[in-house]
Amino acid sequence: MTPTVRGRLQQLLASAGLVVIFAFFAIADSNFLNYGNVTNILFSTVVIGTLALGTTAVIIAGGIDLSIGTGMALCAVVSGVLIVNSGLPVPLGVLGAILFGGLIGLVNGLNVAVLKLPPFIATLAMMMVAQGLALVLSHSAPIYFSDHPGYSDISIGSLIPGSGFPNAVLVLALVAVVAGVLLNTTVLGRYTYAIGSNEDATALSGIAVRRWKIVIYVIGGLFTGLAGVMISARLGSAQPATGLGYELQAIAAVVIGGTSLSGGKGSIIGTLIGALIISVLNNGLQIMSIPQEWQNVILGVVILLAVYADQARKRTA
Amino acid sequence: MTPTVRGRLQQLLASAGLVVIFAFFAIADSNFLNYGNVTNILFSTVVIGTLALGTTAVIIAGGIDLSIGTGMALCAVVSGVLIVNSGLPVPLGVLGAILFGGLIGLVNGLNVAVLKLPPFIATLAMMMVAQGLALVLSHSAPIYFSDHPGYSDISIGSLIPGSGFPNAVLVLALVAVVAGVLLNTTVLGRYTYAIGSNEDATALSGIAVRRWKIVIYVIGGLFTGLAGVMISARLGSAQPATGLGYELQAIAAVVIGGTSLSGGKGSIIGTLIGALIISVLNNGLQIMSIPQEWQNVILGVVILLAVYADQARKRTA
Amino acid sequence: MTPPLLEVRGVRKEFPGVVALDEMHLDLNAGEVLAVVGENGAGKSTLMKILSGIYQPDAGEVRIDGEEVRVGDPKHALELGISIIHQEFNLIPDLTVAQNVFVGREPRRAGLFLDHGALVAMTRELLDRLHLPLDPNAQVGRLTVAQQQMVEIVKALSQDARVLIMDEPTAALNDAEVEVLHGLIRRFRAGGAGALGRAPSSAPDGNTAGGAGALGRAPSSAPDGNTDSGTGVIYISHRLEELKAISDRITVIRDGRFVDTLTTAEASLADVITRMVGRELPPAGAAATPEVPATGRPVLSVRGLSTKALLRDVGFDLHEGEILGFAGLMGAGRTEVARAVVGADPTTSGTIELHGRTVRIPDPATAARLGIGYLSEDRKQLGLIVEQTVAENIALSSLARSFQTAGFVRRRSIASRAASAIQDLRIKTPSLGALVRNLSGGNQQKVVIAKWLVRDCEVLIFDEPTRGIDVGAKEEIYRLVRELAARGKAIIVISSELPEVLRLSHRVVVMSEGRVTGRLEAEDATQESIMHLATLRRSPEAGSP
Amino acid sequence: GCGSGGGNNGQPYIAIVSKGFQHQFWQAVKRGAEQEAAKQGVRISFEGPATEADVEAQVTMLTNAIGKSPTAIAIAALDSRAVAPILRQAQTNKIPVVAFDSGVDSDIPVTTASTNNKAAAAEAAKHLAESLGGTGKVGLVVHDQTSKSGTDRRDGFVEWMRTNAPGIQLLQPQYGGGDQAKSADITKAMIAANPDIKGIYGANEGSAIGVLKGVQESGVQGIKIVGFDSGKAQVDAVASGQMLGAITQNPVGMGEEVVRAAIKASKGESQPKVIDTGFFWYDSKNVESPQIKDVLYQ
Ligand SMILES: Nc1ncnc2c1ncn2[C@@H]1O[C@H](COP(=O)(O)OP(=O)(O)OP(=O)(O)O)[C@@H](O)[C@H]1O
Ligand SMILES: Nc1ncnc2c1ncn2[C@@H]1O[C@H](COP(=O)(O)OP(=O)(O)OP(=O)(O)O)[C@@H](O)[C@H]1O
Ligand SMILES: [Mg+2]
Ligand SMILES: [Mg+2]
Repeated sequence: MTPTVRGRLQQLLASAGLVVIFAFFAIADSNFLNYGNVTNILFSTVVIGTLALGTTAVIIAGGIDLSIGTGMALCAVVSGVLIVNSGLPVPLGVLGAILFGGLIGLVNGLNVAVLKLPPFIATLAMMMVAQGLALVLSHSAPIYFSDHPGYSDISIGSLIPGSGFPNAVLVLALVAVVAGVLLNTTVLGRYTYAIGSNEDATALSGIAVRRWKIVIYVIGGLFTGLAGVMISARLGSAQPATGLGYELQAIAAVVIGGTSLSGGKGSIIGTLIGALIISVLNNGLQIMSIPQEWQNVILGVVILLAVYADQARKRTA
Repeated sequence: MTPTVRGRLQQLLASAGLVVIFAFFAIADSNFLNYGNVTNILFSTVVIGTLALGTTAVIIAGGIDLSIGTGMALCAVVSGVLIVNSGLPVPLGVLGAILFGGLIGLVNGLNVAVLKLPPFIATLAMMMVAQGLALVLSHSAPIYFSDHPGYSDISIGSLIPGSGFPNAVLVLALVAVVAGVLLNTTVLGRYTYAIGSNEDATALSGIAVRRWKIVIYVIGGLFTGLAGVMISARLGSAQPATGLGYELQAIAAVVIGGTSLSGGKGSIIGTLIGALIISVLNNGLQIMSIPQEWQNVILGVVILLAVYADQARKRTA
Repeated sequence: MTPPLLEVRGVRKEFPGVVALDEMHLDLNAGEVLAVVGENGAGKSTLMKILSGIYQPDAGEVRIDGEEVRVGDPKHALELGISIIHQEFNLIPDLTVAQNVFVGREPRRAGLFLDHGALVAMTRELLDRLHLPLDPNAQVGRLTVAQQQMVEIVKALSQDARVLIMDEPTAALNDAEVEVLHGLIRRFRAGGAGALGRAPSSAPDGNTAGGAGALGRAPSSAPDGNTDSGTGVIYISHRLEELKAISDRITVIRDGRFVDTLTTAEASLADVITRMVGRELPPAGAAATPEVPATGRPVLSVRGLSTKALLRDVGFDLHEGEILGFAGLMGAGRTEVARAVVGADPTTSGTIELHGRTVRIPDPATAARLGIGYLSEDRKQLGLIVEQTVAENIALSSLARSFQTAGFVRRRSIASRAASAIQDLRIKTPSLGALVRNLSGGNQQKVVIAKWLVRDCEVLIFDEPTRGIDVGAKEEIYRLVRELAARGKAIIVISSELPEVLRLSHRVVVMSEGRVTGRLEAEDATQESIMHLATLRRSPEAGSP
Repeated sequence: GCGSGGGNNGQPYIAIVSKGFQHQFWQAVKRGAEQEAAKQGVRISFEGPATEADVEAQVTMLTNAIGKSPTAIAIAALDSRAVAPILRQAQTNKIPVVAFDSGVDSDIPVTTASTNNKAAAAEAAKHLAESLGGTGKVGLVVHDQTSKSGTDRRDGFVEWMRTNAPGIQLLQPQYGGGDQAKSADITKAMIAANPDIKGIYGANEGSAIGVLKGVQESGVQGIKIVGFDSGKAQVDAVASGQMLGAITQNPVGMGEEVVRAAIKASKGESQPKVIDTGFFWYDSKNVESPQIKDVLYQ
């Protein structure tokens, strides 16, 4: 199967779980299925979704990136420093934050591809460094974009007037398309799958594995930067202490979406579905006002079932 | 190289990093190198160390266990429920908590080995479930062992009178030996390496891979249970809300110790050293009263360097 | 009249899109070596996987001593006394030779604890008895393909089986090693694994428990009674000339169907081949190697190449349109030369000149960019991405060069190019989209070759290019290699099959212990002259230059 | 328009979004709210993010709460400006909002039932300084360096010391995330680095217990400990004199106030803009007294 075909297949499979969960809540609670709430679900998927999309390629290439959570916070702070403290125009500040994410990715890439450090360690270290730097740069205090209303509009504004449909969701859709195209139709995508599937063979086939790995981490980093912009735009402030734990949720979304942590297999659509499964569950359980301690239990069990169903079909498929 | 030999080698290599870091602090700050503080360091290593030791085999076998953190909290609560609420004698309660850990491991093992779920997902789900159950069982309130002074002695008591040397450290040493023996001298250990190195080939050699995987997760779970006892004994109470994040630190200790997340390679000594590197760094940086946001940055960088040095030597070795 | 040791009756096996086996018959008598031959993709390995419990047949039955058995899984196969050497290795890279040989049958103390001393002693004893130069404590992942093949053989022999299945055990071996193996097989056929030796009396008490257990009789394995009724060997190979030497009878299969069973003594190679391919083939070695064009200037010259591990001062010239053969015993360093030249392994010294210009080659990517391609001897680990499709594998090396516009992959041109490559090499695959994992061993090898043909390098290094490839296809590949040379490509052929080296090469470089011990022109190159140079040992005083 | 979330058979429904839910403090607030709700016959839901750093999670919870179209919303904002847009949404949906614990700088909340963390921390500083005679090294173990409660309780303490007790030498504040074990390790390192340390302040329950454990484990005598919040371990330590004393707010009372205010707001009754739920210093002398007893949670 070509990556695309595989992707389409996984899409159908994984989506089944999503559909079932969605249908359940729609029947169970009248407040679930309405324009407003569905918009909320999509909206609450944006940040994790962006991180997950960016890290999908990294995981398919057989790597992992634990620094995306705190890295996101750092990029948010950078955006704040550029726009609020240094008074850069919003577009430039946004660009700067995204590029800074790319820089984080570059460092990760060099540590993994050149210094040959285990991705887990390299990015774990970066996770700590980013967390610290976010606090240092922000002097451990949130940076507020209150004087730059345009900034919040990146997330909560709405290009479609009166629709109340937040731009953030459009952004997510856009980056999903970009990620999908990159992974399914470009040489980079092919190499990503090849490296994750058998790095030695790929290298002996005359592919500059080292260079491509770095590129993959850099791209992941750019997504981290974007996620930093999206979350700070949503909150109207750069929160230096948030982010820890986001990496786990993002990776979970990727894996729930059928991407294998051992590399070589995975798809963007799967990741989107994985991210949606998580946020639909969170939203639905809260809408039904399930006691919070039970929400965790149910979340765990349902994810287990969803992935199991997915796998069972794959095997029969 | 036999696993043992490899283990010894890694020990030497990894320990180099530890020695350097330790020496640095000893020179840098006069308050670092004294009986009291070194005891502190060892003592603060106990919980993460126990978790790391237990999860080393799981990782060598090519798996991963994200549920050890919240699982530990759940086992602590179980211990509280048994001893405080149900009035069981302390030894029985402790045993019960440890066995309950084994039960958690059993469920993980079944999900991974029988349902063939990705270890990451299976144990991520268990992480959530355990977190929720801990709160449910404890009614979201700590359970205090105040009326069972004997319980705290498991951790902070001292068998060596007057030495002020806490039992917890002895426990850690003991379980380290047990883990080392299991991994290096038993059939279980051999199969752990074999499964992690090439699961299919191991199965084709007529080894009941599925059964052994379950065993490995169960043993990991027993260690989780013990960790639950050790932390609740130290705190004199079972804290249902703690635990999240411990899994990452434990896994980090394992990987810093030279165990490969792709399975087949690793050692107990390495894990011990990895855990010590982390706690020496934490302690040393605080002793030198480095501002905390910088502590993270330094921690990250030093871990990176330590692992890099380790690898560089391995390559030349 | 006792029933055959092993019988296969009307076995059928279907895979999505392929009928691998249909109406398959086979019987193996006690005390005989039965050769099974057929073209790539004929169904040999599939049949063996059924016998060893990896696949379940869709129809038909298997009998042992006349009794029908259902081989449930590999463990069950071992219990029935069937042990197999798979075409694709099933070794555990992070374990040592000793640990691999006895995995699942470790000598134990108190049931749970490993007896490391005994394990090593037993393995060493075994290796000595088999005259195999392997270190029991060597990590298998670091061995060469040939050495790994040896480990597989030792492991299988040590399992004290009644039926020993060998799926192309000699594909990666050279004649000397093949000889050793044949010796082993004869002794095995004669008296079963027991004949390979009793438990080392020197061995610690710990393991004398399992007397032949020293040779790994699994606790669960067949009762002693079995060996009385003798043992048999099923031997799969594409090196037809060796069948004469080792086999008693030859079963030929084609397209998953039983064709015929011949008695080796009475059959000629021609008979076998005709039945295999279903048509006459031109007599082997017909087309002679064309002369090197007079213009032949050196394309690649290597000087003083040394590596930390093995190579010492290796040098050679490769000319335009030349086919340069590399011969040597296992571990001689041929693969390492190739790996060093393309930058896959670090070198300690040496210069590489391309068209007279000195070049630095830090990695295979650079090598490929400079027009040097290396086809690895280890197709599964280093040659293929088995989880990807035939088309993806064939295109991999050439994506950036031939199959992209502005970074976007041109699927159609890949499809057409791959399709034609599949035709040229007669690769047997259900479709372009089939996973390489599901191809037969020989067809996988063809995919590796196709990949490099598509890449169209100026210098091509083939390491064991015909490993596991059937006679017909071999001729095809020889033809291709000659064509490439005729088109001015410079080609290195590393092969453990001397006939192959002799037939293809204009000149032959012979290596031993990491040094070049001789360079022979085609006319001076003979089995004898090569073996002489290949076995030259370093004299004590002659240290490294 | 009330769906099923809006209260079955018209029973009023109040959605409470707090700063956390696992910590004892928030559990106590929850208890108070539930008691009052039972008394008044209203239905409530009580939710909060896992950590006080999780601003986005809280914003999402608040959004979902509005999605349930409750009769009123109560919010303890982690970052008041981050929730402002959603509060405006609540306003347009005609859902009255009350704030608690820390204020929301916006005029949307009808009232704010809160306590002054800074003043409370200053009170703790005052008592510690007095018992130390105004001299000596003092360390701080704080649960969080960015959240409002964390910074207020740190700054309130530090500022009071700076202005009123020049003789006290303050060490770098350290942050233990409210994790008892981590806070204990930090405390021990602090003591090892400063053998002459005289007093340590723990800025919430987890930190305070951590400090207590740390001091006990280090075996050093005579270090004065002041804490924050209550909980059995802390109350016992105060009663037995192991801790000099601690500040408690009135979480149970706060919970009750929140529900009362929310009901009033839903009926449109007028009420003061600020309801001070107050804080109390308790030590071995007054810990048994009734008015302290019923502001402590065990
Ligand atoms: N797991 C599988 N899935 C799909 N098709 C398979 C699978 N295994 C084998 N086949 C197909 O079955 C046919 C027989 O394969 P097999 O490996 O038995 O050939 P073989 O005789 O061993 O060839 P070779 O000499 O190249 O090893 C081939 O066409 C192959 O593509
Ligand atoms: N990929 C590798 N990793 C580690 N060691 C290797 C590797 N390849 C070769 N070696 C070592 O180099 C020595 C020479 O092996 P090499 O494969 O080059 O010999 P060869 O002449 O190609 O013979 P053959 O390939 O038939 O074994 C072997 O002893 C082996 O231990
Ligand atoms: Mg085959
Ligand atoms: Mg070779």
